[in-house]
Amino acid sequence: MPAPFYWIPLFPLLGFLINGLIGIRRFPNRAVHAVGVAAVGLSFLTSLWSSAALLAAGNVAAEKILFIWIPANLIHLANGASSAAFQVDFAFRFDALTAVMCLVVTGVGLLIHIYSIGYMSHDKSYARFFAYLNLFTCAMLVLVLGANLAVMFIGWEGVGLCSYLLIGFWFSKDSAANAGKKAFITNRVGDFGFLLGTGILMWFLGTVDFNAISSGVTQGLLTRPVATAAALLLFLGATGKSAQLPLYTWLPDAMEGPTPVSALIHAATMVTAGVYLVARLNVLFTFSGTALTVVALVGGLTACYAATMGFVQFDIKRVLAYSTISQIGYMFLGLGVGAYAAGIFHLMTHAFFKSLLFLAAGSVIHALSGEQDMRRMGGLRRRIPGTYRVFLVGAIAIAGVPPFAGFFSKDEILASAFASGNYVAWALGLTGALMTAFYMFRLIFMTFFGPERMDEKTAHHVHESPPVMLRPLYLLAGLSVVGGWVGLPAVLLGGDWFGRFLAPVTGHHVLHLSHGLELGLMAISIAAGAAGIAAAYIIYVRRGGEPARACAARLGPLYTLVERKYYVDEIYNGLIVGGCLLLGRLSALFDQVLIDGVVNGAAGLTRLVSRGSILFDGSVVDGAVNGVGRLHQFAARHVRRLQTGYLYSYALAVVVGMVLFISAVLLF
Amino acid sequence: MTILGLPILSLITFFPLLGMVIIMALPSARAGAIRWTANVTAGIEFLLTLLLLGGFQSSAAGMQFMEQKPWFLNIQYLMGIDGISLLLILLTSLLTFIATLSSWSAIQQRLKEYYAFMLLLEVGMIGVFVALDLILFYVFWEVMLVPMYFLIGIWGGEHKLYAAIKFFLYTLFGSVLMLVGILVLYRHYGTTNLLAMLASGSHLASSLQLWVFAAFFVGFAIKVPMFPFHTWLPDAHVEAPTAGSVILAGVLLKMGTYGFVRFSLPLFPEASRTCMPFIMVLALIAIIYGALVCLMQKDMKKLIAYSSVSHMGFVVLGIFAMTPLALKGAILQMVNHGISTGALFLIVGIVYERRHTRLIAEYGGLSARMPVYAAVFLIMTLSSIGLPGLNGFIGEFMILMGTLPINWLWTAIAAIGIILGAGYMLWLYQRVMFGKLENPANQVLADLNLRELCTFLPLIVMAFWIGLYPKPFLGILDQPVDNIVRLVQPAYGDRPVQAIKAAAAPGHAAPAGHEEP
Amino acid sequence: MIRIEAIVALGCAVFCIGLLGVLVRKNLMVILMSLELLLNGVNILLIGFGLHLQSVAGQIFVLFVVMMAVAEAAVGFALILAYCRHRETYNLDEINDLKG
Amino acid sequence: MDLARYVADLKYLMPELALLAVAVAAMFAHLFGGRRGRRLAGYVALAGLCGALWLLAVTPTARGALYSGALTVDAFAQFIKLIVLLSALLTVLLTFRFFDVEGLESGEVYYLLLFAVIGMLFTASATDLITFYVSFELFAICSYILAGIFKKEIRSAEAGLKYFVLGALSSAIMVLGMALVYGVSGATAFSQIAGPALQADPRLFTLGMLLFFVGLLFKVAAVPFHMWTPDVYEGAPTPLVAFLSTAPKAVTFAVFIRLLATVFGALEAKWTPLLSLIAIVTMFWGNLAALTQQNLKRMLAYSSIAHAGYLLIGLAALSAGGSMAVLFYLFAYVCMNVAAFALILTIQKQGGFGERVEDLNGLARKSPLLAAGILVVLLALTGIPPTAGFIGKYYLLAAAVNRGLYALAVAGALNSVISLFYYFRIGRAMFMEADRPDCVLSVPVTVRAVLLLCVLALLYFGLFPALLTDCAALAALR
Repeated sequence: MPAPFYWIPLFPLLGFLINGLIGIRRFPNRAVHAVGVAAVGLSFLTSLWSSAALLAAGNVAAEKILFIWIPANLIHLANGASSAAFQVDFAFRFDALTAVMCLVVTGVGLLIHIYSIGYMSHDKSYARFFAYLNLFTCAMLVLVLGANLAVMFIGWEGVGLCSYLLIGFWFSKDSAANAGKKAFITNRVGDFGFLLGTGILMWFLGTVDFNAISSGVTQGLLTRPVATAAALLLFLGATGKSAQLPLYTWLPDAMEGPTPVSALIHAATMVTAGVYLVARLNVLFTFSGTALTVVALVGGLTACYAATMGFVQFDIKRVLAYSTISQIGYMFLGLGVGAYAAGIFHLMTHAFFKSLLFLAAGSVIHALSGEQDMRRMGGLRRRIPGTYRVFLVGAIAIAGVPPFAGFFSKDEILASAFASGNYVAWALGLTGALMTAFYMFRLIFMTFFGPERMDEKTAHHVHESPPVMLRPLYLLAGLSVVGGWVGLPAVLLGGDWFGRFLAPVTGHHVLHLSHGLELGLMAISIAAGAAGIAAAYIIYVRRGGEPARACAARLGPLYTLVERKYYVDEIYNGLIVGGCLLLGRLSALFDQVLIDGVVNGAAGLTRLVSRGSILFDGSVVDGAVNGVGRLHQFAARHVRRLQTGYLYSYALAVVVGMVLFISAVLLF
Repeated sequence: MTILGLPILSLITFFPLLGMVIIMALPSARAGAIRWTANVTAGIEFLLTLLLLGGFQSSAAGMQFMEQKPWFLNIQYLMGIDGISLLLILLTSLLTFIATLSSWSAIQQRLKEYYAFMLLLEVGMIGVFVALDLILFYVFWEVMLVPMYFLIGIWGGEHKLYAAIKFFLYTLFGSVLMLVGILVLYRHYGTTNLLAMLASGSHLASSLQLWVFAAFFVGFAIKVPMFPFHTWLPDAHVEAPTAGSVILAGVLLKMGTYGFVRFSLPLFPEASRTCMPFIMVLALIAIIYGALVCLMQKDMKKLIAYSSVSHMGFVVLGIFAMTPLALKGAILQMVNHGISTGALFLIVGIVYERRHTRLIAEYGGLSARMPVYAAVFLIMTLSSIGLPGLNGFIGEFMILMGTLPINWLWTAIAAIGIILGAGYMLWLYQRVMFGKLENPANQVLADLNLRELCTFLPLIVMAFWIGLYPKPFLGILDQPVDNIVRLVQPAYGDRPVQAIKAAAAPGHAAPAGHEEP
Repeated sequence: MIRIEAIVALGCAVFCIGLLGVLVRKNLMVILMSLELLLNGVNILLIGFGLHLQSVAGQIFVLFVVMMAVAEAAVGFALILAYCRHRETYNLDEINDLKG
Repeated sequence: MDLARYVADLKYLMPELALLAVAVAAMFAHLFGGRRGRRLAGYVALAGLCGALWLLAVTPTARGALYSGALTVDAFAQFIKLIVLLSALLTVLLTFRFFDVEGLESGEVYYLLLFAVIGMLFTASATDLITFYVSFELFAICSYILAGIFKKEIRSAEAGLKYFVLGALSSAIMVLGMALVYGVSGATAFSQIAGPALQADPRLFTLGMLLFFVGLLFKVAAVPFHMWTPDVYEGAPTPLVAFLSTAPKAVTFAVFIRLLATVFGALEAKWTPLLSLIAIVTMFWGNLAALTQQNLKRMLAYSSIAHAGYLLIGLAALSAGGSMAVLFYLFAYVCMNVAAFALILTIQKQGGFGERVEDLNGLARKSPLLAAGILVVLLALTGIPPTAGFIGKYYLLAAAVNRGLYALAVAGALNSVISLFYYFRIGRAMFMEADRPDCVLSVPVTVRAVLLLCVLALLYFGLFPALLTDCAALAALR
């Protein structure tokens, strides 16, 4: 029997409905989180089942058309000769890529749900939180299961909506509400690209189904420029969702949301949707080489660019946010050099250790009763050992130290970059690796080492998180260690099982590197990681952060530039938001003038003329809007003046009229 | 199809008159009786329109439930509906019912006249959608003006008189020009029977056709309203009572676009094609301009009013793309706009009834006080910004996809409108619902009561239904839209259908048979 | 036998004098007389044409015109008197309560 | 033997003759009726008019002209007579209460009215210059007196005076025109004029036509011969204005059509542009002038000028359709105008009647049904369906379009928008303004009856115009 993979998103949806409609009113917390966790748990099990079935079926994609969403319509294709019956099915497809994503989403999601039980226990809108969380899971699953761009777009926007709701979960905080709006609208800018890209594919291929697109491309129905255009537009959407240059600014603000949200949505799953999109359309991107290069460069640049900002942040969650941006940059780098499997591989490992880091950070914040500034932390090593250990594991994993998960994925990406001959990308990647290691351990050292810098009250309250929060962390820590072994490269006697698994979707990507060179590269990347860690250790433990302050002082403006996030937010606000508002004001003004201006102008005149009937004002004014009103008053006034009341003037009118039209008729 | 021996279209058109007469007969003192009569009438009317679904064959090519009687001279009392009219009729009766229900406590003075006008208005609106003779159409078109004028003028806000006459004048101005246009058609065809005109297959001479098209265009464009003619809209919407705004936005605006679809495209194909770029540009201006103006509004109703300008811009865009996809999308979008904007006006009405102000600044943080209200508001906001899974998306998606093959640049510009749309709506939502509940006046606001919730439920259901499973709605549009496209673009659909080999999923194998020439 | 042109000229002259009278004079009585002149000018024309065309119709017409002229004159006087009962004036300049 | 036939032909003139008798009877009733003389005369007149209507219904239409071409009793004439009698009947109904309130004792008004009606009936079927002139003058002179009937009311006297002087002037000009027409053709019967005239001297013939038009255009109050209208309508007694603003117009348009169809048919090229121009100017002038009026009677006076403009469209585009349109519109026009003036008789304040727009404030609260009725009338005046006013306007515009006179049609259409401005000031006053205690609503049964009749007619013929359309089409000339 084929696995009912189309049930996967169903459970969280039910969970949402139950909690959202009834739970909010009636349920006690226990019932609420029981429903919430059970929903995700069930879909996790279903995902496992489906994946098993997939493997059993020899890794052949299964498809399920639930119903026809938008029925067929004849459209003329761009080639000018033929037309197509454009139809959108509400269809799900389950293949290797989807399997990986489903497992990540439901697996990590499950752990984070459990974690939230403890973390949110004191919040009054407990049910709302779990409802949203379930809704998000559902949307994310639709996103990864959708068999065509349109269905995917449902999930795509759905996750955007949920992040909007969850970022603004504490909506009475203006900063939270604003962050939510910012996230949504920035994503909309991406969707603009997504829609147009979809449109172009529809226009040239007459379909938006992923399989059809791939085979259409392989059948050469697209020219290279068109493919590039479509790919880049879709990539614009991806940058929006995955917080890449230039649309990354919303992610740091998104940290206004509760920490589990940051872990699930803004680290593990949603932000990687862009990566998934590119991997899903790999045929298209590969076909247009340009697009692929752009992806690689944007990824590499973002990786380094975001890392620099990670250096100078003091808010623990913001550091993690920037590291997320930069890690996703990595994934795009991987995709960009054609190593799609590697990108997804990193996506997975990143999901493990980044959610781990966020949750651990959450546990730290929990311990410090809401404190997020690392300058008021320190020395927590002894106070919360459990959290410290898992945090350390996560840091090591992200820093790319073998045999932790991060190492394998990151290394595979770097190797592929080098192999692809795109050395710029490789260099960027390497620098990124170094910086990552540095700021992550900067974070570790500032938080867990050195003197305690928090005030008495907080210091007094510091306490380890409850087991319900810690256990998921241990699990994630375990995954962060072993998670990478599924992709053990051939050179390390692994044989890249993960890559083979994804091969039906992404095509198998073999490195054309001698083993020696590959090992060498590995060594280099390890060295980079180690260097970063060492530097962090020297600066922040040996010298207690002195050199950092010194160099900050020396670099002065440069430092502030980085610290102020390169003023990008300010620029966007000034140019785009400000611009729109300005335009809006102008248009509104125009409308005002169009209406009210005439009101006032005409009303003045009218008062002179008419006996000031409002209606007449109204009518004349309104007439004036379409240009006749002034004529009306003018005429009305003069007509009245002509009606003198003197008999002889009337008689004159008669005679003159007579003469006039006699002459008119007889002479002409 | 007849009910109690009465032909159904005439019945549904004139049934509200019955309620109106009863209300007139009731003494003004008996408010309860009047309210009940009005609501029951509107309710029954809605059920009657539902009966249409029973006998309707979506596969039939022509008009259905035809009624034809000589009226005077060779002008006929000719009624009939196809899928397009059917959808709009259902929308009309539903919204009228909801609007009537929503006025239960909102309207306190001169009930008798209020409900009488309300029902008279419904007669006019339904009539416009069923009439197939141009003069009959014109009669209903005008009949509907008068009650609306009084609804705004008597129960409206502080500038009601100005707004009312402005609405009346604008629309009359447009429609008299249309009348002259109708007469010219009459001279050419010797009949005002739309079907006969189309059957005759002949068209006006190009130059004349352009003029007559222009005459009709002005009439319809003012109603839509399209960019240069939109200035009556904010006044009318803002000043009208809630129910008035709902009807105005939900139904009256659709009459313009319906006119385009039903008359302009089929009767003046050549002129339509000629003017297409010009109209498209106007539509794009409306989309962007309306959205920008929204950003600056301090008054909720005004904001939503301008958002209508933007949304109707999309509809016009889709109509004049003249491709099946875009046309269907546009027609569906009319319904969507009716649902979401109608609901949004109700939403504003809810708080207006409690606080008697529509200024956004007066509110903030209402979510804390009125969670259910917040949820409804959120759903409708999302439906209006076209979130996939809700109705708005289907329409916008189909319009954009259908317009792209005509001109990708227009599509791109229109897509910007979607971004802006999200901007102003979410901002509105944030300013009203989020933040701290500071204003003491809002501390005591009551959440939706059952009646109010009931007014929203059908709309919410529709929003999700159309968003998730629009097939039934699009299904009944297939035939009529196909006919129209064939009339306006005879060459359309003569190209071979290309199917992508192998990979195409089962769903794609089936080509749309009816669209093959 | 008088030439038709002469008669027409005479008739028109009388008519024009009457017209001028109506236009320029401000005294109601004079205007009334001018109105009579108008009709008489027409009468002259009618008789002239009748003679010229050898048809009696013209003269019959004249009889009726004269009759009507009398009636008009009578009514006119009555109305003028009715007005003067209110205001002791024949001057048109003072007769404009109704205007605008 | 001619005499026998003359006597026999009298059967076609029964309505006229009957009215003559009734008029005399009314005169005696008023002379010898003592204090109740006026009412008595009124009842007589009322009965007489009803009888005349009945006689009209039973009178057959004559084939060919009677009395050696002096009169023609065809369907066209009958239709016009119907309109005239209707307007007179409604007017008489309006007078009773009015004169009670205003305190006019003498009842000569009724037989004057009847004589005017007789004149009009004859005018309607006149087909000879002389008969036309005589009957035309008959009702003209009567209407001068009617306008000035209020001897103790200076405004009425002034109205009568102005009407008289200008009317006499214009009719003198018209006679001049007739004289010229006679001069070039040597005939007085309409049917025999055109041929010889065109041979003799088309130019002089045209001149004659134009002078002829002056008189007619004066009576229908077309610009620039409309000056008298507002003053006379404001000054004259309201119910009589209802009469003066409808019946004379109807008759004059009838003659106009007859002349254009028979006598001046050959000069169409000359008068079509002229009349189109006058129509356009008249419509705009009337409507624009009405915009600023506060006095209802004055406003309606200007509106009636505008309506004359609409009707002139039908003349300019004269054809079977055109004259049918005019006939239909005339009927509707009588109903709506009489009703409009009846409205003025429903509001009383300190002894007199409320003549200003604001006197109607809050009427909808005082009497919703009355307000609803008036609303219908306003819609008809503006030309909005479902009223006879719309159908009539539709026919007029259709006639214009069918003759290719698009500009005329557009102008007509636009004018109904302009007219909305002031008509709906009345609607606004009734429905949207606060009540005015000093204005008492008192609707005597007669006025109520008139309003009811008019509103019903307007609605019925708006919804089911077929009947009236057929009649008008049957009666239409050319």
